[in-house]
Amino acid sequence: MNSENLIVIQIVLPLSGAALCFVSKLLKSQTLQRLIDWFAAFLGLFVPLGLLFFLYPAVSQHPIQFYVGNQHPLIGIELRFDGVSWLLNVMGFITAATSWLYSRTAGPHTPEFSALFLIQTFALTATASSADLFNLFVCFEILGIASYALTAFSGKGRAFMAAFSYMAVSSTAMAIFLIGVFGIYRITGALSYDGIARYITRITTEAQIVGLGLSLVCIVIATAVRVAILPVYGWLPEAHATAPHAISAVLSGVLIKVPLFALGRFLFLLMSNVSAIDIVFKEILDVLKLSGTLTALVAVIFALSQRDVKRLLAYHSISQIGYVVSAWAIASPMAIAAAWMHAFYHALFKGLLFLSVGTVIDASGSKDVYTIRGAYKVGLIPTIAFFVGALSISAFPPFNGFASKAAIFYLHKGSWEYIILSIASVGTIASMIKLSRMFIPEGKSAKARPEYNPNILVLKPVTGFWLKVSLVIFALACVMGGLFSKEMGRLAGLLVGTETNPVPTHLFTLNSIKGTLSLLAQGVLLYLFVISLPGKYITHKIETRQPSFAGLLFAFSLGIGLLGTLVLLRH
Amino acid sequence: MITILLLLIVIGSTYALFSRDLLHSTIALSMTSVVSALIFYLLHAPDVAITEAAVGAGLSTVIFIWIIKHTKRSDP
Amino acid sequence: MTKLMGIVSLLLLSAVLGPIIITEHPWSQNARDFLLHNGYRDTGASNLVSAIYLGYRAYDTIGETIVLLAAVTGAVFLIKGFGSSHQAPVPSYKRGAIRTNIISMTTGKLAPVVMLFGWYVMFFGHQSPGGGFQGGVVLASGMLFIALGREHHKRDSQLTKKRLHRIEVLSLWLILLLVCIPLTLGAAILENPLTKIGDSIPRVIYIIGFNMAIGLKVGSGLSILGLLMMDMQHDD
Amino acid sequence: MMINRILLLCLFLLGFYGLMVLKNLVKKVFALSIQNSAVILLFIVEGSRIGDHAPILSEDQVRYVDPIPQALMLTAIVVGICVTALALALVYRLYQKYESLNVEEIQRKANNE
Repeated sequence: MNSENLIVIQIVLPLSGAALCFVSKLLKSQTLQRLIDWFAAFLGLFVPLGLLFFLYPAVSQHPIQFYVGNQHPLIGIELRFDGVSWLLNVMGFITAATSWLYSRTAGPHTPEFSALFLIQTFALTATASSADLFNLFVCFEILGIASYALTAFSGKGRAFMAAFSYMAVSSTAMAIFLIGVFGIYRITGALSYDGIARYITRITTEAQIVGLGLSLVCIVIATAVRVAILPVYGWLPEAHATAPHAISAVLSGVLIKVPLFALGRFLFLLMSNVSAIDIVFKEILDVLKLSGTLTALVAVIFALSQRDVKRLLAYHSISQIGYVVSAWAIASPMAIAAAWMHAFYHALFKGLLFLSVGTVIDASGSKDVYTIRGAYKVGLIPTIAFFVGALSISAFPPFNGFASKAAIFYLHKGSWEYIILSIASVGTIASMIKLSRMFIPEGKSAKARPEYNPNILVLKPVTGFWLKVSLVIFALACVMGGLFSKEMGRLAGLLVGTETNPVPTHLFTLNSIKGTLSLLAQGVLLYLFVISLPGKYITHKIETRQPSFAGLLFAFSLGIGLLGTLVLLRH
Repeated sequence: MITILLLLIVIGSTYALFSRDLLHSTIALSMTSVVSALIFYLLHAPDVAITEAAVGAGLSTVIFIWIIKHTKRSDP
Repeated sequence: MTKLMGIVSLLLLSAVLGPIIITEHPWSQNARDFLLHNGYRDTGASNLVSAIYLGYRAYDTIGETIVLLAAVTGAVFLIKGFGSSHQAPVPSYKRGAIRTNIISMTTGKLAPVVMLFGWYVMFFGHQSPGGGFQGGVVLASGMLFIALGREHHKRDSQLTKKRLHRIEVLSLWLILLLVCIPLTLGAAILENPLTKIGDSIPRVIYIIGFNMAIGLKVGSGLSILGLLMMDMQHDD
Repeated sequence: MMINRILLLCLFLLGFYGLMVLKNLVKKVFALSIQNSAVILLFIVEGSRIGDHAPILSEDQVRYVDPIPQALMLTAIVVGICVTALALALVYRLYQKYESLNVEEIQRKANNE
């Protein structure tokens, strides 16, 4: 069983899990149905994690590049399983497996849910290792269809509207992606990255350069919609806030990152050999770096002004993906390793936050951060889980957020992004303080507060074995990630192909602790400002801004117009 | 020849989008898929012609008429 | 206001998409010439589109079938809803009383012809235009014709949705089996296994097998969706 | 020919404009499927410039059309119809809950829920 078959088996396994779930849908008896669902999830989510450890030795030497079914390179579909895909699969399977465990007690139990969940995982692994343009289009479509259907599973009216606007924006983006594929295939005659890269070195005429440059712009902006950075993130808050909690964890944790690294594989491979359109790549990456940094700041401001708890967390996902994109766009191997580390750690602590806050919401019935009080009554594990997640997202030393954010700040040393990203992390701390208001006991202080409302919600401790197991797994992963961040950094660096460890060596020194404390102080100050009267006026104005459907598409055309004119002005 | 048919498709689509009665726009849309199936046949793409005819004219018309039956037929 | 936004975005889009679509570029021919010479030798299918669709790029077709599976599952689950579809007030005239004899007669007689055409398109996908997916869609419309053709009350006896669900799951497992069979013969996944056995068995059988499995899968999936949409009044 | 490509660009822009400006949800789904068919037409019209025979191998030596865009567009048509089916299922549930097909009305009702 050589490693090529192992890779395709690892992709097909979640698919066979989904097929098993469909078999369980036909059965009558409940116990048999649940048994087969469990076996399907074991086969589709946990076995591939094991396969990954078999694949590690082969991947760490050299990337495995082959054509599915040994077909001819000119026509066949190229798969490239290198270090980055191994890392993406680790992130994808861990987050999916743990969120699926959470859904055994809290989330939807129907076999269709598990089947679509496993199809979504199949799409994640397929996107992580696909190296063919049209295959990337098909994987994005499977990813999209599965997440529209899963978002609508929560049954709420807003979820259907959110799923519809997400579907409209990304199927327009996919149509423009196809036009990009058309532009590239027409000139290069090949669809696999290898063929395109080989042909790009031979283009000379001006018309070909403009045609290829604009097709690249189409492909980049279509992927940017799925990654939800600055101009085109409008669909994400509504979709992640109304989806079931397990799905919000996977959507925020993995689904907005895998397209970014899949686009990275395409762009970085094409940039590796010198060609006439290298300037276009540089421009696109500069614009992405700028938009990633601004996303981190703008999304935190929106997050600070939300009343709905899950929308606050959804805006946080956009700001954290802004960090990842600003690091990824530097395109050096160390930058990719740092971007992956933050993406993986974000998947862990964002999953933790979504699941623990989701438990509190289900127990209390309300989603408003100002009315929920005494959330600690929900139980010891969800409370600890929430605080572990909140501390790691605000980058406190022992937890994993500290290491990965330090890695990203180390990359941006001495540039203007450093300042903007640190302002954004101050905003993160402030919004986490705002979020932890839920855990204040209802005592006198709550009654004195003006917006005290009579029907304080009586919170009962939450039962559910698998709910607690998933929260414990995520919390442990966050703590271990923080403590062993150096080894994780070396692993990521080795797999991406750089000796330098993205995690800076002076991690736990005195001045980094001092830096964190100063950030904390500014965070508290910002929080006090948000609570004060002018702050409340501004946040109310931001929060009640109507998300218009036409606005989403207008932002999309602005994005594509900006990138396109950049390329056109050059030639 | 292809240009005339493409012009027909553009006109059919504009009528489908801006007509008041959704049933008329469904029929206009299935007309455009039949014409595009004809274009595929003329351009020596029989596979795509069968698919476009079966899906465009057959399936999407059925689905659109079902949604009109269960929601409103007139636009504003 | 949105009209203004619409016009501005049209200008932006035409500035970007225009040069890609409108400028004249010579279409690259190396893919076509390669297929001309050894398309038949590799896959055994004389219809080059089927050779690509099920031979060289079969991985895309698997992905496409999964897209259809996810969409049909999601749509059926949404339409059936959480049991709430029955509360929708169904006025009496919608209960199929309007199905006159003409419809029952014509669709009843036409159904076998459509089904026959569907099976033909599915089976001869490798030589004549057609293939798994087109055959499946024609089969699904044939099933709807059968459902329309019978009188209103007798329709549910044969075409219970349970049997269609079973066909759908069976064909999904058939596709997975076809994907993994080459492993047993030492070939890579999705590689034509018959190349390993030598030239005694024509290679095109692997493509015909795929055509059948995908045709059954698409046909049963879309029939379930169509039947659900047709008789919204009473589910099984 | 140039005029064909200009018409295809207009068809795509029509779909985008319709998706953005029209208020009725079902019409937005129309616009989605128009966009999709515009891209499919583009691939096939451009792909069949280099030959004048359908890509089915026969004995006589003739210039065949490029089969690859046709194989790709089979998948794109399937994806288009799947997105349409799922979108209309969502529209059906939205109509059941909010009794309206107007996007702004639905968003207003959803926000003050």
